[in-house]
Amino acid sequence: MTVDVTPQAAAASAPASANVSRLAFRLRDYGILAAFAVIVIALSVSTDTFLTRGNLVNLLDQTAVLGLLAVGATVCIVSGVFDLTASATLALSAIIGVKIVQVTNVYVGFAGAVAAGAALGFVTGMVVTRSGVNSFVGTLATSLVYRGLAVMVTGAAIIYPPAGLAEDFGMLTWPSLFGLTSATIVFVVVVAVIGVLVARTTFGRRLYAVGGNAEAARLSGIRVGSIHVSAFVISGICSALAGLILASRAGSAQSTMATGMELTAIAAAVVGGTSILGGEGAVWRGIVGALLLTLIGNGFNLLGWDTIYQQVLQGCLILFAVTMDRWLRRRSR
Amino acid sequence: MTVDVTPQAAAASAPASANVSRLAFRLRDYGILAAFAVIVIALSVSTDTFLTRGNLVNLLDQTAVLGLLAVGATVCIVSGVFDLTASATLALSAIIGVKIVQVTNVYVGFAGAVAAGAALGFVTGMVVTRSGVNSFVGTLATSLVYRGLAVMVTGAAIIYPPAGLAEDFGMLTWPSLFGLTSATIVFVVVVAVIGVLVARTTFGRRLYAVGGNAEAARLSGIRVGSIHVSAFVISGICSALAGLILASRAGSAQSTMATGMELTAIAAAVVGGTSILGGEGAVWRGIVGALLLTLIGNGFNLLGWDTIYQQVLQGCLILFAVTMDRWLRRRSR
Amino acid sequence: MTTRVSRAPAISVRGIGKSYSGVPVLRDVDLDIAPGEVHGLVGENGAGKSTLLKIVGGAIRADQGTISFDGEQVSIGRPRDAIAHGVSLISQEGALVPALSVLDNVFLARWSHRASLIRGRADRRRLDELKELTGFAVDPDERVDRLPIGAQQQVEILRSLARGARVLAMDEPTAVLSEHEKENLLGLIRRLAAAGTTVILVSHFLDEVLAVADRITVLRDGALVRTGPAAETSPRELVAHMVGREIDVLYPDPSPVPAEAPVVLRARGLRRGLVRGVDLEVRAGEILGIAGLVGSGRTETLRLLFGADRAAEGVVEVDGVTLHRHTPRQAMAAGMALVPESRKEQGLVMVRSVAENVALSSLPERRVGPFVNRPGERAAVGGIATSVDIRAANPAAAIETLSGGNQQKALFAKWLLRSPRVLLVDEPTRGVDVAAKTQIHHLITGLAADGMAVVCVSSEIEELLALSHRVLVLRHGEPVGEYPRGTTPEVVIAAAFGDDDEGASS
Amino acid sequence: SKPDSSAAGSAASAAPADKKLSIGFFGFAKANSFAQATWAGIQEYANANNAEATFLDSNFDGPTQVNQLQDAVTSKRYDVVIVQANDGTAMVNPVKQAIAAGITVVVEFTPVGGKYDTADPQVPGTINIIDPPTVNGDGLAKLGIDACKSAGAATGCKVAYLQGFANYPLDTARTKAAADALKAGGAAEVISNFVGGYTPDTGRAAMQNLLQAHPDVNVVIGSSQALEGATPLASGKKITFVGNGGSTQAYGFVNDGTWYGVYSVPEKKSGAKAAELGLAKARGQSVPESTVVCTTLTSFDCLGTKASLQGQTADYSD
Ligand SMILES: Nc1ncnc2c1ncn2[C@@H]1O[C@H](COP(=O)(O)OP(=O)(O)OP(=O)(O)O)[C@@H](O)[C@H]1O
Ligand SMILES: Nc1ncnc2c1ncn2[C@@H]1O[C@H](COP(=O)(O)OP(=O)(O)OP(=O)(O)O)[C@@H](O)[C@H]1O
Ligand SMILES: [Mg+2]
Ligand SMILES: [Mg+2]
Repeated sequence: MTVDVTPQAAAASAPASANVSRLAFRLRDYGILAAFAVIVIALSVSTDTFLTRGNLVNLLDQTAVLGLLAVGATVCIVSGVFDLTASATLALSAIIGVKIVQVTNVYVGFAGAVAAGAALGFVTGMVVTRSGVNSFVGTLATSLVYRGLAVMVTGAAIIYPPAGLAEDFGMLTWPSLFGLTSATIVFVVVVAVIGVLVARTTFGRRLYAVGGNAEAARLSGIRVGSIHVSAFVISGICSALAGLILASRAGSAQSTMATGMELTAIAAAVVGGTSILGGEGAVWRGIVGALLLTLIGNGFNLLGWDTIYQQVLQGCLILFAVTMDRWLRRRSR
Repeated sequence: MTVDVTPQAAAASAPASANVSRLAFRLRDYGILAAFAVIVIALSVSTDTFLTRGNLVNLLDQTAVLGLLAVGATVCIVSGVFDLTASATLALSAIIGVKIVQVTNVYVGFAGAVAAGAALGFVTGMVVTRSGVNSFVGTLATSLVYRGLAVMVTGAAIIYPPAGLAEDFGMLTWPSLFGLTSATIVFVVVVAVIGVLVARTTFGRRLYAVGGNAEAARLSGIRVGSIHVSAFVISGICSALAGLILASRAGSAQSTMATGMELTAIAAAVVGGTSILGGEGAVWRGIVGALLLTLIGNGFNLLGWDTIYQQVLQGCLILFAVTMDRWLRRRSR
Repeated sequence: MTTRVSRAPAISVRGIGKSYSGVPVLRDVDLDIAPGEVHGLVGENGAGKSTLLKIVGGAIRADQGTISFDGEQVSIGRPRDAIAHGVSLISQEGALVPALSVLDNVFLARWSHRASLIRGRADRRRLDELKELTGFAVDPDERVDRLPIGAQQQVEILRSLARGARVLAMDEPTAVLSEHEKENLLGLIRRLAAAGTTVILVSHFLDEVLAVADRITVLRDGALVRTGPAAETSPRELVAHMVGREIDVLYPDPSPVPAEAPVVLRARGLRRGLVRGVDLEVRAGEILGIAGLVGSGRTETLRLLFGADRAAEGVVEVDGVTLHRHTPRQAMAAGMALVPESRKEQGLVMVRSVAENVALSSLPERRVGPFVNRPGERAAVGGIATSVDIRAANPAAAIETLSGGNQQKALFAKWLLRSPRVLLVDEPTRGVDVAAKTQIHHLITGLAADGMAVVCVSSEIEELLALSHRVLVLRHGEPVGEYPRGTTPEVVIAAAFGDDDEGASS
Repeated sequence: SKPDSSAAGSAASAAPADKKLSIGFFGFAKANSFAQATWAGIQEYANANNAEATFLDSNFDGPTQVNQLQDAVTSKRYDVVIVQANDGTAMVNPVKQAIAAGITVVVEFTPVGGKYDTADPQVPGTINIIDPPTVNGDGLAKLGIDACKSAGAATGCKVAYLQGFANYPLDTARTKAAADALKAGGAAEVISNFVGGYTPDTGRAAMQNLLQAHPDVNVVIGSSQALEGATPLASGKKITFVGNGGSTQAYGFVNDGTWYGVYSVPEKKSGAKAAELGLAKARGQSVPESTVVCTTLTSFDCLGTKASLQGQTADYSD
């Protein structure tokens, strides 16, 4: 592939080769999908339960929580920050949601939880941008604070919605459109909205600019701090929604919810092909990463292999997927 | 030494102001030590147990494992990679060590564990450099494989040295020079060796160059891949030593040892002031970070505060330390 | 021109001062620039030009002083403020977002949109107009980090034009442009100024500044030493003001190559990507210049020689040692050295110190066992730093705190420390001041006189012709001619364009 | 140098009966309702018996708990420590240090040491009041076999055992004990390669996958938290459950017949017993060094069914 800038060359050879190169350019970016497809096909062939409607519904339902967190992680990583508060924010906002349900109703509670997630994301963003500390350690410390607050708010106990509202509180587990669970619907809608936001809007472009070269972005008049804070707010909202799904499934909330899941979310984003260096990546990649990780676990169960081999094979499959992605990209250079 | 050859500048203002700036330049790099000192002083004043010989011996003993991992993490981060296999390598090499003890003796077993750590580090390095995959996800996948192998080797059970060797196997818990535990001595020696390696040797220079700008390093004739592999080997050795300390304390080894500690180690490195972007940082910073994290826990335990506030305060203290570090650096710009 | 002076100045700075760690880099600078004026800003490396420009552009904050636009005092603390006042800055370091396309970079933070949704097609049209205006040809969809450095510079220029700024502050915009593109840009600057845009131009090409500027300011050691109309100034005077004394800025003549000098570097059939079969031979003591347009494959040829990219075909021979599909390490072992064209990406480790960077490529030569011989290193770095005149407050300072030209000198010094057999230099004097440029020229000819073989790529055709014994012209990655010493620039440029399509770039 | 091991374990001098003693409880996590039940038992007993108790929260982290106990020995704050170990093998060393420092150590619920089939002390000098994981596994299997019978599938019964954490030695020991006992007890097929974890969400995912792979399963055994997530997926199917952990929710499911039974450790009683034994030993009395919780503190060996739980209330809720 050549990307000639000389007009003469462009006149001579560009049109044909440019089209070819454009295509290669497009294809090489989808290596991870190819890897994903390989695994899906392998599972479809080797089990007769994988490719059933029921299992696919389950798979999406199982992906919803991790997928939401992966979307939040992707937005943050693209903009050049890590959000290690994700799972703590998840727990604290779910707890706040339940607390609000206790005094009002389920809808207000859910809205309150999302608002709490956004507010916590905002606080995280302010802490990171104002202190000037690297986001990795800044959010790590903040996440300790949030977990601690969750413990304090709940008195280290499990909290429940009032008995009369318990059934409605579980609404995110109910089946909905096309037989998908409500949690899946929430997930899909959020992905679509944030996907468009990141890929198509000026805000999205700013996100990439800030993550790719913060100084260049600043020199172009972009408020780097605000963009980072916005990324944390989006991540906070995703976390809160993930927290509501978990709480709705459990019928309760507690301070230890989803411990450690922020890292699985980052892993999902990166497996999907988003660069941890920032400035590159996409929301759909986070989803593919989350699906891939979920799929591997799901597949194992369906194949009925002994758990003793599971981790080794999981590791190998992830390596396979990311290496395949990498090589497809490199070959077409 | 000044390279300034402009006669005017040199004659007029340079000497005095240069000295001042040299001093400021030096001081601003030690902000994290200042934060550390503040916390130490606060603890010494508010408890009468903190500044006792016994507690300091304990503190170092408690820091040994995290400190070793933090040194490994620092070396990797400086060279521009993450090693998320650290805790899995720890577990697997400790297990291999115990297996060797079972058929030979304690010394051969310990040496075997260290060799295993180095070999695992080498494998990790080869996987990462050959696949071309980002080290974050490459080592994440590799760590699953190592944990899985640890499960397979142990059959998911705890393994022990033979009864006759059990006592000797615990030798790293024995008191040694100056009343410090043997684990502490191992830790101090390793820190000193790796500290010198990184700060004073040509290998260290290459490490920084590769982490700071891999392409410039490559064009300067440095084998970037080998440097990365070496960093992983060093990290593997540190992990194996940390694993031996843990196994020696527990009198056994198992596949779940130190789960998640690779992240605490990275946190320690970063809290100490090593940039996750690579090319900057120092071994001593990793140690200070590990000491700081251990200290905060230790202080709490000694103060006897209600643990419900512990996490919140831990988070705040870490934020305080890194923000102080950051601000001291910025002010003197 | 007299009418301009009577109006309020477009920019007026008063008493601007700036220090880093107590060392002043700008002292009490006063400057007025009239609307529609092209103002040249010159000075030695490290004189403070970029710093002054960055202050006007809001990239950094001054310690003292005030800035007024159109007679109105403003507070500029952030780039946003400057942009709001119609100032657009092209900084010397470059400010591109690597993974974004040319299109997104040109309109960075100014994308056409409807209800926040990006309208790529509108931007594409705007870009086409700008390309027509400038004569630049860049692919709107290519990621900017895949572009050669000259094209990246074009993107930066397009961006600052896209903002329709009232004040254009350009820090060495022409440093990596070819002769032809330079001409285009200077013509454009004249047209913009005639239409009322104020331009501040920093450049080390004094003839270029003299040709386009209305007035010229000279900075020395952070102080303004002279401002005056360009028409009344000669290059000699400018240089005298810049360095504080009269110096000779003539190109040195390379010593003739002895007839019996052996061939040290030989390449046969180098091929990869755009480079479609390059053969060359350089004898000991000879300087071979490579000329061509931006994107003609000059940089790529040097990289293939050095093994920075692996050639698809072809062999390189150094002193009889044959290298095939070699690495930079093997090239270095065979005695080659490459001063790359991009100091930020390929040359320097920005976060490390000056001393570490300079010593990096010759680490094994100064060690005691595994340890770095630090006194030895200090002496070696100190020596070379003096001979190429690196001005750093402290060799332990991070190299990113050096001025652009001093970074370039450090990059050059790094490779000289190895005393190679074959020196490959790509734009060796990019961003270097007149005096230091002469110093580097003397160095190159001196090294050649001592028997080194040199291959030099430079977009500055005068420099290339003056330094080289022979000039090889590349077009579309193929050698199209070789010219002996004494050939005129016109001939070489014509060859670079190809007779058939001269001027087709507009 | 090797320490003189004879010095260790030097018996603590007995505290006078009227001295107020202090207890440190090193529980799994404050945010864990099970540990809260233990804590309630300890606190009640301590308050009634001239002692005060403190909960040290390790938040499920093994190394943190090790440091906490070490620091407690340094600060000499507690006369009695009750250890609910996150990582039984890692706690061996600090427990030895505590014993050497003359502190009375009670090991509660999980063993300190790596043997999972005994309630005997694995560190000399400790008092153990535990529920050995293999005993737990056997009990779950017994309930599982009974559940098969109650479901009318005494022969050809397909039982799924959802593991806790995958490949954790303690879980592995329990899983193996349960799976072996289920096979021995006549289950036609035992599926033990699904990981149910300890939260409703992980249980839900495991159950989804289980139903996909084995739609004909008869009995599902797993942690009560996991089964809470799994149960709604079985509505309308002929599947019954056996939970591990006697929470309020588990009792509810058993009482309304959704679950066949629950393995229910009387955790509050166990906490109180731990405090009782610890204080007694610190005051110079002699106490049994090993107590199996289920046989000692319940009349039904922790095997809770609708019948045996009649009149009982749960100690905690999930
Ligand atoms: N961030 C910084 N920290 C410390 N010193 C700095 C920093 N930035 C610039 N300097 C110093 O300020 C002085 C002026 O630098 P500046 O970049 O303005 O020079 P310049 O005139 O643009 O030179 P050049 O022609 O080489 O680009 C130099 O001595 C440089 O080392
Ligand atoms: N990473 C890349 N991907 C695709 N094409 C590239 C890449 N790097 C360079 N090219 C193309 O190869 C050609 C040769 O570039 P090269 O840098 O050698 O030219 P040059 O004559 O040195 O120009 P310049 O002065 O801009 O560096 C250019 O036309 C460029 O478009
Ligand atoms: Mg400059
Ligand atoms: Mg070039």
